[in-house]
Amino acid sequence: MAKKVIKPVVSAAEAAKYVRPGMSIMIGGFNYGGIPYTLVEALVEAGTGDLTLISNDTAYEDVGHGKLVAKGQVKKVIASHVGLNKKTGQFFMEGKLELVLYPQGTFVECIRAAGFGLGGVLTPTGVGTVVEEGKQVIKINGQDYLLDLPLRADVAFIRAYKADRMGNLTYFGTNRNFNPIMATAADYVVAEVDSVVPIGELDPNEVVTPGILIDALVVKGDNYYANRT
Amino acid sequence: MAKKVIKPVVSAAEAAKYVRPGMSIMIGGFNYGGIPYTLVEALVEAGTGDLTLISNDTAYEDVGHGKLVAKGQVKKVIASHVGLNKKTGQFFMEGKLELVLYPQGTFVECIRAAGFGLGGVLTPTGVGTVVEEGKQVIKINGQDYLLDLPLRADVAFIRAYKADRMGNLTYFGTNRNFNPIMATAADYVVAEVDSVVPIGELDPNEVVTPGILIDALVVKGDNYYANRT
Amino acid sequence: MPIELSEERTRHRIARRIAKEFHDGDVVNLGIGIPTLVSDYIPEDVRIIFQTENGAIGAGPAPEVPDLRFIGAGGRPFVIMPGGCFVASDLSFGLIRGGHLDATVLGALQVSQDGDLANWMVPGKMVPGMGGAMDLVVGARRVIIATTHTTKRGEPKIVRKCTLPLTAKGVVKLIVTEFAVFSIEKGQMKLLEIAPEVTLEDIKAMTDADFTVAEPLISMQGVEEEEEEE
Amino acid sequence: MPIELSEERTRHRIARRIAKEFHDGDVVNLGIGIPTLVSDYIPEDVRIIFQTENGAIGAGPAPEVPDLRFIGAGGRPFVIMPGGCFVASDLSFGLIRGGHLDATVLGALQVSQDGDLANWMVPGKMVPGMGGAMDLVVGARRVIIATTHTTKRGEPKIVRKCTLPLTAKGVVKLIVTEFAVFSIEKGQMKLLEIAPEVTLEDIKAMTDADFTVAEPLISMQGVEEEEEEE
Repeated sequence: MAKKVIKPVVSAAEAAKYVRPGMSIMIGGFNYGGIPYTLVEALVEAGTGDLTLISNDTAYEDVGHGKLVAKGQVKKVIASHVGLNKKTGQFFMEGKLELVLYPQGTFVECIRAAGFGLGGVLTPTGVGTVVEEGKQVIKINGQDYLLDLPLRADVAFIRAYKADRMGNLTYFGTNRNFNPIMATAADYVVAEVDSVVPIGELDPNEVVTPGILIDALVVKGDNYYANRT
Repeated sequence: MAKKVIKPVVSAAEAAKYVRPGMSIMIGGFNYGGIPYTLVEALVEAGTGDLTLISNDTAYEDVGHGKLVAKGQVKKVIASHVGLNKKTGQFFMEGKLELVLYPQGTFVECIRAAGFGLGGVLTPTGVGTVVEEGKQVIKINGQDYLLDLPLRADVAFIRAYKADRMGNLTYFGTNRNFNPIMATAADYVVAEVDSVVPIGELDPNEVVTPGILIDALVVKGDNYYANRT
Repeated sequence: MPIELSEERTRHRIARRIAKEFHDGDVVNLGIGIPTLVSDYIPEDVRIIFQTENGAIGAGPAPEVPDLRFIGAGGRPFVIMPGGCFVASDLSFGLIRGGHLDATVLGALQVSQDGDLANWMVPGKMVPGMGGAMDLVVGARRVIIATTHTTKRGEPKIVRKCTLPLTAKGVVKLIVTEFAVFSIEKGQMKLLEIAPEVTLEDIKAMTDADFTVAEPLISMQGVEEEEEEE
Repeated sequence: MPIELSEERTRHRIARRIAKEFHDGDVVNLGIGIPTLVSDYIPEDVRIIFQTENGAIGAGPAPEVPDLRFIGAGGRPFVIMPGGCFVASDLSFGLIRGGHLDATVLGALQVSQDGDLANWMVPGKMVPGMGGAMDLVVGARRVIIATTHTTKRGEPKIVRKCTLPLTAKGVVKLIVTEFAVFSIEKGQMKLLEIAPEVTLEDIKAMTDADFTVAEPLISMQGVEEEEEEE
C-alpha cells in the first residue's frame, strides 16, 4: 500500500498508462501556468477516453489539457472557468460533455477537503445564487453557508519545479496554483518537474509538497509550452 | 484599514501593549518549539490579565506562555493538550480557569476556517466521543462528521525564521507548526523572527506567510529558549 | 441619451476615478477589462499590493520579455514586485474569502440598488464559469464595480433588482461609471459624483434605481485631469 | 497471573514485535511511551518514514547536540533524515486525517473487541487533552496498539466494551501486548500469536473479550531474538 520511498522517474508515455478509460483525473494549472504539459501531451497521444477531468479551467482548445477536451477524450469536466476553450462550450451545448462549475475558491477547498480527510466545505461563496441549487445550506451564527462536498480523483497530474528522488517538490511562480492541493487528493500522483535533484539537495524547510504524496516523477520534455513554463 | 506596507520593527514590550486585558490571543508553538518566547516574556512582564489564550498547549509552567497561565493572566484556555503545565490543570480543577480542549487537527483547522473565511469544519475526528457533546453532527454520504466552528483572536503572536520589511516570513524546522495558520486568523499579528532582511532578499517562491497578513515584527531577544529555538 | 463618450475615454475615466479610492498599503485584486487599467492611475506615493487569484501577491507591470511562469489571472505575464511572493490557490482564496483583501474591482452586467451583483452569466448563452468572481465579491472588504452606465443598447445596468443570475447578494459598496459614482451603504444607494457632461436628470433617466443624492453633489473626480491630458 | 515480565522486557518485546509490521516505504507516526521504542527495531532493509504530528516528515534519531528547532511530538530533539521535510500543522493533520499515513502506533487504557479505543481520559482525573491522538486513530490506515496486557493492578485492558471515555470507535486493527497479538477485522477480534510464557488459557483469563483463535496459533514473533540477546 505504501508508496515507494525512491520515486521512479518515468517517461510521460509510461505515466499516461496509469490513466485508464473512465477514470477521473486532476490536472494542475491556471490558464497557461502550471499545466503538466508533457504529461498531458502523452495522455492526448495515448487517446485514453471517457475521462472525468477535474481542473480549474480547460485551457485553450490547442493548449495543454484543452486538447483532451477538443479531441473528445473527456466526458465530464469539473472546473471553475471554461470560457477560453471554445470546444468545451460547444460540446456542452451539443450535449456531448457534462459540465460542473464551481466558484474557484470552493473548487480548491473541495479538493483539499478530500485530501485532508474532511467531510466537506462550508463556504459563504455562492449563497443566494444558482450555485446554491441542490446544495445543503447550513446556518451558522446567523449566516448561511453552502455545504460543498470533497472532490477526489483516481489520478493527479501535477506540475512542480524541482523534485528530489523522494518526491519532495518545490514550485515556481504562478505555476504553483492548484498543484500542491491536487497532490493530496488522488490515488496516484505524478509530478512533472524541471529537474530531479539528489536527495538532500532540497532544503527541508523549502519543500512545499512532501514526497510521501507522490508516486512517480516525469522530467518535462521539449513541448512548446513546457519549455516556456 | 490596510496594514502598513513596510512593517514596523518594534520592541517586544511595545508589541505587548497591543494586548489589552480581556483580549483573546493566539500564541504559536508546539511543546518547546516555535513559541514566540521574547514576545511572550514581554506579555508576562506587562502582567496583562483576563486573557483568553488560544494555543496548541500551555507549554510548561516556567516556559513560554506557560508562565502566562502560572501567573494567573489567563482566564480561559483553548488548546489541544495541557498536560505538561501543572498549573493549567490545577487552576482548572480549582475553578479558576476555563478550559476548552480540541483534537489537535480540529484545532488547527478551526483557526484556518476563521482565517480563510469558512463557516466551520466538518471532521470525522471525535465522532462517538465526548468531543461530540454540544456539537452538530452532519451526515455526509452515510458518514458522520462533527461541525466545529471557526476560532479567531484579537491578537496573534507568532514565531517565524526570517522576515523582510514587508512582513514576508519563512520558518525553520518544527518551529513552523501552528504559526503560519495563526497568522491568518487574528486582527493584529506580530511575528517574532531571527532576523529581518532587506526587501528582495527572500525568494518569492520560498515565502510561506505573505507579508500582507503581518502588522509588526519583533527580533528575538536573548531569552534562554528564544536563543535555542 | 444624447451624450456618448468614446470607448477609450469611458474606460480610462472609470479606471482613473477608481484609482483614487485606494490608500497606501491596500491589497487589491483587479478583474479583467476596465479594472485592469486601474493600476495605470495609482498615484506614485500610494503603494498598492496587487493580488491575483492564481497566487501572486505583489504583481507588477508587464515584463520586457514575457515569461509564462509569472502570469496574472487573465493570462498576461507580469513582473513580481520586490517583496512580492507566490502562494497556492487554497491560500490565495483563503486571503480572498478571509477578508484579507482591502478591495476588488470588477465589471458588471447588472448591479442592484441594494448591492446585488450579476456579472457572470447570461441565460441562454454559453456559461464560461464564475472563476474567482464569486469568492472575490463575498470576501473582499470593499467591492468596487467598474462599468459603463448602460449597455451598448442603452439599457440601464444599475437597476432596482437584477434580472440576470446573481454573482452575490448585497456585496457592492461603490459603483463607478463614466458618468457617475454611487455608494451603497446598508442597502441604500447614494449618488456621490456626477460627470460634467450630464445632469442629475440625465443620470436619473439612465439609472433604473432609487438613490439619494449627496449634498453637495460634486463633479466626478479625475475628469479634469483627463481634459488636461487631451 | 503467575507470570510477570520486567517492565523493560515488556516494553521492548512489544516494540520489537510491532516493528515487524512495517513494509518498506511506510509512513508511520509513533506515539509516546512504548511506541517510541519501535523505531529501534526496524530492520535495516526496511525504510520507514517517521512522521511527527508537529510537522516533521522523516524524523530520525536523537542528535549528538540537542537542537530544539527539530523536536518530535514528545518534545525530544531529532535529526531530520535526508529527504525529510517540515510542514505546518494544517498539512500535518491533513496528511494524518486524509489517509496518507500507513500506520500509527499508540498506547491504550482500554481497547474493546470491536476496535474501540480509550487512551486519553480517566474520569475524575485531570484531563491533559487528546492532543493529536483522536485525529491519528481516525485517519491512519492502520491503528496498532502497544499496551501491557493488563493494568498494573492486573485488570484486563482488552475488554468487551470500553468503560473509559473513547478516543474513537472501531479504529483499532492490531493489538500487541507482551503476551499476545490480536487482529481486529470487521468488528471481530482474533488471537494471532501467543508468547512462550503463557497458555491460551492464561490469555483467556487476562482478556475480558470474545475472540477467535488463529489456526495455527503461532508463537509470538521476535521473542526468540530477545532470548538470543540476553
